[in-house]
Amino acid sequence: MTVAAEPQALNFECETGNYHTFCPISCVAWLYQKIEDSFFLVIGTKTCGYFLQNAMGVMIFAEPRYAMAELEEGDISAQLNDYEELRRLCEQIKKDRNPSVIVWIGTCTTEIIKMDLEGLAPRLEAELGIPIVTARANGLDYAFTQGEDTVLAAMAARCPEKAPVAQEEKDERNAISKLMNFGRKKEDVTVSDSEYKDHPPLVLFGSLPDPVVTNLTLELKKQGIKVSGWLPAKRFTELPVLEEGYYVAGVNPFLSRTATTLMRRRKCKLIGAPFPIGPDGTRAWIEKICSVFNIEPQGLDEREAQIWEGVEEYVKLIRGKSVFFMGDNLLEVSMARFLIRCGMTVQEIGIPYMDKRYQAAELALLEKTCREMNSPMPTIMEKPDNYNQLQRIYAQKPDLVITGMAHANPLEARGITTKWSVEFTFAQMHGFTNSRDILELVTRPLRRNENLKDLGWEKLVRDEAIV
Amino acid sequence: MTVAAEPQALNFECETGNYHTFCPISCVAWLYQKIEDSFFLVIGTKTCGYFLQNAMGVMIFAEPRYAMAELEEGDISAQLNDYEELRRLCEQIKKDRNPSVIVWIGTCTTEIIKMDLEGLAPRLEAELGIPIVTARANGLDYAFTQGEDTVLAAMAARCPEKAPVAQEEKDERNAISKLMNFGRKKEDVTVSDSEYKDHPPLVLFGSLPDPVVTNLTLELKKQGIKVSGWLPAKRFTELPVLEEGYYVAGVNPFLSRTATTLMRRRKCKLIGAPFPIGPDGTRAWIEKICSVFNIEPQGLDEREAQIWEGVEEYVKLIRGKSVFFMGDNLLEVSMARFLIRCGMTVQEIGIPYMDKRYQAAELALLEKTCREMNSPMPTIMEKPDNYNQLQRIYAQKPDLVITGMAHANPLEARGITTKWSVEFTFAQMHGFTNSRDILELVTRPLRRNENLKDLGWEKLVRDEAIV
Amino acid sequence: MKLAYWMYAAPAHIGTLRVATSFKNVHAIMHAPIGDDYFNVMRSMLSRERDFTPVTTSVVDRHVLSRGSQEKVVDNITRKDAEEHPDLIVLTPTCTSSILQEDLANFVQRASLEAKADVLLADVNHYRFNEMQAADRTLQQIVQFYIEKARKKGNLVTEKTAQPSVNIIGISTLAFHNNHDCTELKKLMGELGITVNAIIPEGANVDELRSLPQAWFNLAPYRELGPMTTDYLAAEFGMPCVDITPMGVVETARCIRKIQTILTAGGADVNYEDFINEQTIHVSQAAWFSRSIDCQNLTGKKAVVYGDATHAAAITKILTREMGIHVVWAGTFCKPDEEWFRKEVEGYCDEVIISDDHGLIGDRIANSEPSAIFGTQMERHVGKRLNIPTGVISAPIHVQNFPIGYKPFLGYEGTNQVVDLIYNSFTLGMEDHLLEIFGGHDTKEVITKGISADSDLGWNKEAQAELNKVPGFVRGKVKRNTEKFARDRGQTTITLEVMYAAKEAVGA
Amino acid sequence: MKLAYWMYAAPAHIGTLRVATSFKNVHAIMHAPIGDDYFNVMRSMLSRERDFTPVTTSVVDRHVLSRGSQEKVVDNITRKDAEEHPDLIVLTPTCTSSILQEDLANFVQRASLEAKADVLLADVNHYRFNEMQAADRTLQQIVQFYIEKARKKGNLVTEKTAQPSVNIIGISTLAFHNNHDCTELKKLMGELGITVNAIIPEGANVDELRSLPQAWFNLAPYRELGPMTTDYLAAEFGMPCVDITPMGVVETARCIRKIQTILTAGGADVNYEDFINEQTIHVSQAAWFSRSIDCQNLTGKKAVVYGDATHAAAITKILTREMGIHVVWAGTFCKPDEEWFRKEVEGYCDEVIISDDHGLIGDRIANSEPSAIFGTQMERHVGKRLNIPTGVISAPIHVQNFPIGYKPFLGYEGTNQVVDLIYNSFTLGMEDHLLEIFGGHDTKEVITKGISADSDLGWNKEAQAELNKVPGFVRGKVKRNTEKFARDRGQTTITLEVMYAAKEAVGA
Repeated sequence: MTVAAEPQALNFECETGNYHTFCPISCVAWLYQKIEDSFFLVIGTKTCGYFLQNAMGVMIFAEPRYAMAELEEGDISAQLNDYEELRRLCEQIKKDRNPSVIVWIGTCTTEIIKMDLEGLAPRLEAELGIPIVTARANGLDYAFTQGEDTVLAAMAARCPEKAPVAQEEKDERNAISKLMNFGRKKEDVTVSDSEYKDHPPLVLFGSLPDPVVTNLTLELKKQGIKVSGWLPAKRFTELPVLEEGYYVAGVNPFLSRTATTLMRRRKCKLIGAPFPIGPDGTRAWIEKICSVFNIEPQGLDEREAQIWEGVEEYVKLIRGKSVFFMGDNLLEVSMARFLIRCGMTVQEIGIPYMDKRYQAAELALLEKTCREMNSPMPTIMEKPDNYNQLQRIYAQKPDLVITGMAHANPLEARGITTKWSVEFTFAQMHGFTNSRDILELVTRPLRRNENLKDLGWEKLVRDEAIV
Repeated sequence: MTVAAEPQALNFECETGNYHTFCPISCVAWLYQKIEDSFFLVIGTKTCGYFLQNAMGVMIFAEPRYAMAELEEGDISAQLNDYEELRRLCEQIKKDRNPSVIVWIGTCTTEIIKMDLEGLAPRLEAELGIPIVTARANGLDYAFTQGEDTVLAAMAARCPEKAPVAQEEKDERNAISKLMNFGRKKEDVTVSDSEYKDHPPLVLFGSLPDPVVTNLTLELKKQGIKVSGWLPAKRFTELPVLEEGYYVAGVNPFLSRTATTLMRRRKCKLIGAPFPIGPDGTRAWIEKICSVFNIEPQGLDEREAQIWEGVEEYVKLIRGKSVFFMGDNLLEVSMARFLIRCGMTVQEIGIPYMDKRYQAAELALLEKTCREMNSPMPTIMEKPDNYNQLQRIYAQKPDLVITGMAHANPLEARGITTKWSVEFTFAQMHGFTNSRDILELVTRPLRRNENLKDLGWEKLVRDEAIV
Repeated sequence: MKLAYWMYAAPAHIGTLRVATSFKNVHAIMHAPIGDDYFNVMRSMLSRERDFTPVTTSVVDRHVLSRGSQEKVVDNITRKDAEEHPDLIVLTPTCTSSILQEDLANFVQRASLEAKADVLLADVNHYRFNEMQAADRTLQQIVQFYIEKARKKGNLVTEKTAQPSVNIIGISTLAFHNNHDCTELKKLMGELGITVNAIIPEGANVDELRSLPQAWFNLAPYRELGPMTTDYLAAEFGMPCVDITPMGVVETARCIRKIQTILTAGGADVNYEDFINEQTIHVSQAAWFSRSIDCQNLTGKKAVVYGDATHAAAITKILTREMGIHVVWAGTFCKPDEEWFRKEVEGYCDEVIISDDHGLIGDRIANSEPSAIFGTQMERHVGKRLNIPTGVISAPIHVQNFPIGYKPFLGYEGTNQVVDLIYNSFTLGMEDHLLEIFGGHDTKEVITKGISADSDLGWNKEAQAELNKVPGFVRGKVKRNTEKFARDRGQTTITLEVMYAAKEAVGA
Repeated sequence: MKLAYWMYAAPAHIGTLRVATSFKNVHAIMHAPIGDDYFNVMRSMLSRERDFTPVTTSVVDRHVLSRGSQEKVVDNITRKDAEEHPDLIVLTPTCTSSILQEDLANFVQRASLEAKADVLLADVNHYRFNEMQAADRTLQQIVQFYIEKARKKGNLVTEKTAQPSVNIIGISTLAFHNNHDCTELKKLMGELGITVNAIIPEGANVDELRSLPQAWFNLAPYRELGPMTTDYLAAEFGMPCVDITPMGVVETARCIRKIQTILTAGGADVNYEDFINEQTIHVSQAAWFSRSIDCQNLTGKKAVVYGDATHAAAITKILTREMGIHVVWAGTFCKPDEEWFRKEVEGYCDEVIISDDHGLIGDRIANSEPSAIFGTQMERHVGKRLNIPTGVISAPIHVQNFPIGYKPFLGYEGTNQVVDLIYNSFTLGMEDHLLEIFGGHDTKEVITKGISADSDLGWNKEAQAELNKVPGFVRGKVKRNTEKFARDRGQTTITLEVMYAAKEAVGA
């Protein structure tokens, strides 16, 4: 599909909200791995438990560091005492695993029966001697990746308020800088500190795999910017210090609630930047942070150009092709902006929830990118209606549909190339280095279907009246 | 089948020799495991190699300590120099594995092309600096288990002639007594030596799994008899000393050539005893050794009775039932004698080769057992003809046929219960303790078919004219 | 509350949706929050469905919570009615939304006035019923609805077909090997000269349901889905039901003989004995395998069996009766079927375990030290951890339970597939053991048990050395039996002599 | 001499005996020493034959060696003739006895005078032919013998059948999944409206051979057994031959189209395009699987393929063309078929390896670090050692290649079975990887490569720590690619910066 239309302004729409996405409790699957001394207890029904067991791709093989507190009829009908029940389960968890923190994940059911998790937690925390963090990752209010947002917002409240005074303690706390200086002598570390420019403390938020954390931390270090800590850290006991006036920047587009909490409750200053996804986004993210700290960014032009050069083999597979986001993980705007920069046309950006303030810089970059690439401005469809979207897909015939798992196979059977959005949630996609990984995923279905093209197996369903 | 006939004398017959059994090179499969510092090189054709690969039940998964020297057309037509070829292969083996000994296993082909292995070996041994033992385990002269006989006979020549003088060396050589005294202080060992009666040195021959070696050694120790060594030992470097006049006793019925070599070439005195298979055989074997050394055996009555008591649950499954040995591994006479003692009737003892001198004591015990059990004397059929045997089996309808692998499935399909003879070759069956294992194997098909009896699946082939 | 890591049975609404989406042209409306709609993902991803799953969520969100969902549910029903023209729309809540206690029956009634389709509220208690019970109930409910509707309209078909005919009841989507089982059952009925009148729910139109009574009998191979429907049809029309699962050679024959009895009673002149014999002895390879040498070596080996009631019972009987394998215990997570299950496996195993606690099942497996496990995907992973080979014989379903190649569990080809499963479980386990003995794999580690208390008894060095010579896969057993023997005799140190004595006395 | 641990092809006499014993009522006499007769054991144990294998050894022993075997061989032939009344007796030596260079042809002639059966000496050079070549030759020899005999007797049937008909040539005992392949081919021919005139050698009577010429064409699915016979029939009677192996959706369609061309030329009005389309898209699940999401994730994964010529070539094409999997190299041990093999796989793999040296194949697998292996039982064990999942696609045969359940490789059900094999190889491998990542198995060890030179480059601590975070199953690849990148740039120490640069540049 070749579209030569003039770019207009971004178009925001909202549909019925009848779309498929994963439950926000999904976030335990990556957060329990990220925070190595944690235990996640999802308080909900059999429906929640069966979801965790089936949808995560990996079954609960042994006993991971998360479990269900399965509500039974007695719990629902309030015949049982919530506190006593939770105490019994948490004592068991303490005995079996001895975690540094237990995170209670509230669900739709705890909302509906109005279980007072925030009220119960402090009492049990005091009785048990283990921090208990509560997060309402329910499907009534949130979609899929927003589960992480609820957890990080709750954890933000647990970050220490003051930097410890003693140097030793600081060393212990600041695990990242330790990693960076690993194996160096004390003198070196001091020298190394001088590599950094003088700037107010910066804390980044968003859960990323460790290699990506290291990578982004290093990118900022190249600009003389020191990352004081990450929320979340590898261990609950290493949560970053958050003093009033600290700067914070997010790495994920779905963390608006965490951002708000950091600003309102911890009085931090939010750096509103595009997200470090794709070479363009990563560059803009670094530039924005530099600009806040009045630092002149060094070598970003070359760095970005070099990355683009390295991924050209992939980019040429998608340049000029069209893509349709049905909406699933809230990474859609950043992904769309990056793919437009790659030369794709975006037909629609479905997205479960659009926080225009938190994503303001990203939306601005999207608009700018469309203009620069002479690409039509896509419609951003908040709370989409999957049925309506399918009609639009049949009509617009995109070269690629990025969609949740429920629709991928049926679309493929109808000759429409798809990629699961869920994979991007789990992939390492942030920063310059991982741009290749995004493109590896995006191009895979195209490469695959290119492979199969000659076999003439386009339509794998019987003729049907497409309604 | 109830037979009330008076026992007569044993009846020896001989047929056409058209029977199935494994090639004698099979022995490498257990000997390479037994002698841990050895490497076995089978010099033969693709036919030999494919046999080793397929018939042993386990494929050559990685690279075990045996291999084929596969003869190719150039070797057969004598265009290649045997010595050079063998040197090339053995150098490779030395380089890859560095064994303490390389055992050359001659095959039918080396016999036919008259490859002078015995002539080539000393020269290469000198050049390579590794002992090379040659054994003619060929199918022209031998059957299945006799392969071990050819190897042990060849190894007998390599046993040291004189006991080393220094105590240290002796300790090192006598691995068995070391095991027995493991962990004791020097004084204890001396004390322990005094547990033994004074008798001439005794060496046992026959390859048995280590636990069985320990077991039989202990049984003799109970009678005050010290086993000076075993042929083979766990390591080639620990071969037992054989001085003229030493006593030797075999544990396997197929070792007549080894026995002869020990008597004629090493001037040892052979103790001709029944073989230590079954409680009756084990007892007779110990008694015979005791009697040679003028030792009054202690507690054997109780010991045997106790074993019989322990296996009664099995014995009652076979008492009164009939068994037919088609002949395969030369363990047939000992097995038959034991099963008659258990109350079975033996209809025929097929056996590839019958050395009446070496097996004299066993045959005598068989006759005695038949008389005592009031069981008819079985025919011992040397070099049987399988076709004729099948006709006799159809006619006599034994409750159990012990047979090689080629006939087991077809017999089962015709409603005739079978047990593979090969399993006895690999099982731990010697001594008092292992009597249970023999019976576990013997009764398994009976127990299984008893299980299936009610299902009415007796005959699993279509009607055929049984000719 | 229950601390749960793993569930064997899905929640009730999954059962309802499995039945609803098995029918052709039936749409389900799920009254539930975002995220509860993962049934669509399961159906699309696990069973690789080419079509969109006909389930639409009427989303319960904060807004609905505060104001009620009536308009939304009714709107969604009428919208789908207009968009998809289904014959039937089934409305179901989930565990979550059922707590709201909204008057869904009333919504259904209101929507019915406007919709062309029939509209039905699945009548299931979401906290008392599990997946299987809900599926069974929903099928019965739909059948009853259409029988009654036809009766009212006067187009119910109750006259029997001229030739013997059958309704196959209980084949559904997202069930364990059901598609292949169904093919095999159709083939079997064809060979028996029996016309298949209907297969429900998979692939059936709801309009077919009014003709169910014309079949001579119902065949309900699974305990988990069908019995309520066949009971209903028996009560209403006196239709006989064959509820013998034709799994394994013996039970397949028993199932066919039961069919023969029914047909004979109905006036048909059939004798299936020759067919049974020919299939058993010559077409299926299972009876021959049982008698063959390969299987002889399985005699007396220990196995444990765990799964849904149907499969666990059938596999237990096959192992014990057809293969002479020793089933140490057989268990099921289908607690409501406890009585039936105990009766079925009585005499075929040492012990029966009824539990859906996967931790307990794992512990019991570790303690039993079987040579093979036949269980669910969960037990397969327990087996992996304990290094015990496992064959998967039952739901919970997993993408591996939707093989593309033909792998039925029922009927005569099913007997072959089951033999392969059993044989490969034992022999691939055996292969690993042989590798260990023969040292083929240099990286192979000895087997360590996950759960096994260390011993209070001392082993002297000789005995320890001897124990180490015992192959890994029986070492645990030898160790325990020897220690038990020693303990019974008040001995505190295990020597070589004690070891041999134990072996002689108890076969340790 | 050759130092050999493992052979892919059996000796020649095994090939001859496979063909002889595949026929009904043919007896083979093997002139060989005791112990060379293990063919009977293989047939009985591996393929669980219910009948006695009709092979009798005329034993070569010391006595025969010194005096010659003439009387014994002739006696054995005539004895079996009398005892078993076979139609044909085939005499073969083994590698061993062939050296004796006795005039076996003369013995056969003498025995023929007395025996009622035909007597034939298998004409094979036991040092130049392997199993496959010998089988191919023996089948051709027997066919030629009976064609010529019929011609002499005047009862050769050369007139074509009225309806299209086929001879299926090359189905034999102790071959890889042949029994199920044969069932599938018969089904396929039935669906195409083609009568099966004969299937040889398995289950055929030698008397049928004189009617071979009446078929419209020959179908020879395997390179390893059949081509000599079809060449002979083409030369004698101008019979066309379809030698396209119908394995995989694409090649099955190509095979059917070739058949269509032949039938059309013969005057039949057939058009199989609709059949092909229906099978491809709706009956077989393979084309759909190729397009499904499951398979999408296999795109670009690396595999190696090794086996006999037929299976290795077919699987290579399926992996590359139908699934988008990257075949790094494809190989075969069928050295005489090198030219054919290279042509078949050209463009479907990066490299071709023709070798029967299992050590070399193992090394090449270790160096290629594929995500999956498709090979023989030997490669399965290599895969076990290297922790790479393996699917077995080819002889040498093993008891596992005689599954009891239906598992053809050919035809449309074959396409399903092959998909399962491929998919399970990758995903079960993936499962282990996921377990490693998610830490489900506490006992799981990291993967170590058997063959992999240690690096000359230093990794500093940060880089080493970072490398350790990379999942085990790609760690080797990341390590090597990063080191190559560093070496190319003359760097001796690998730092985090070098790692990232390598990833950015080459995707390490």
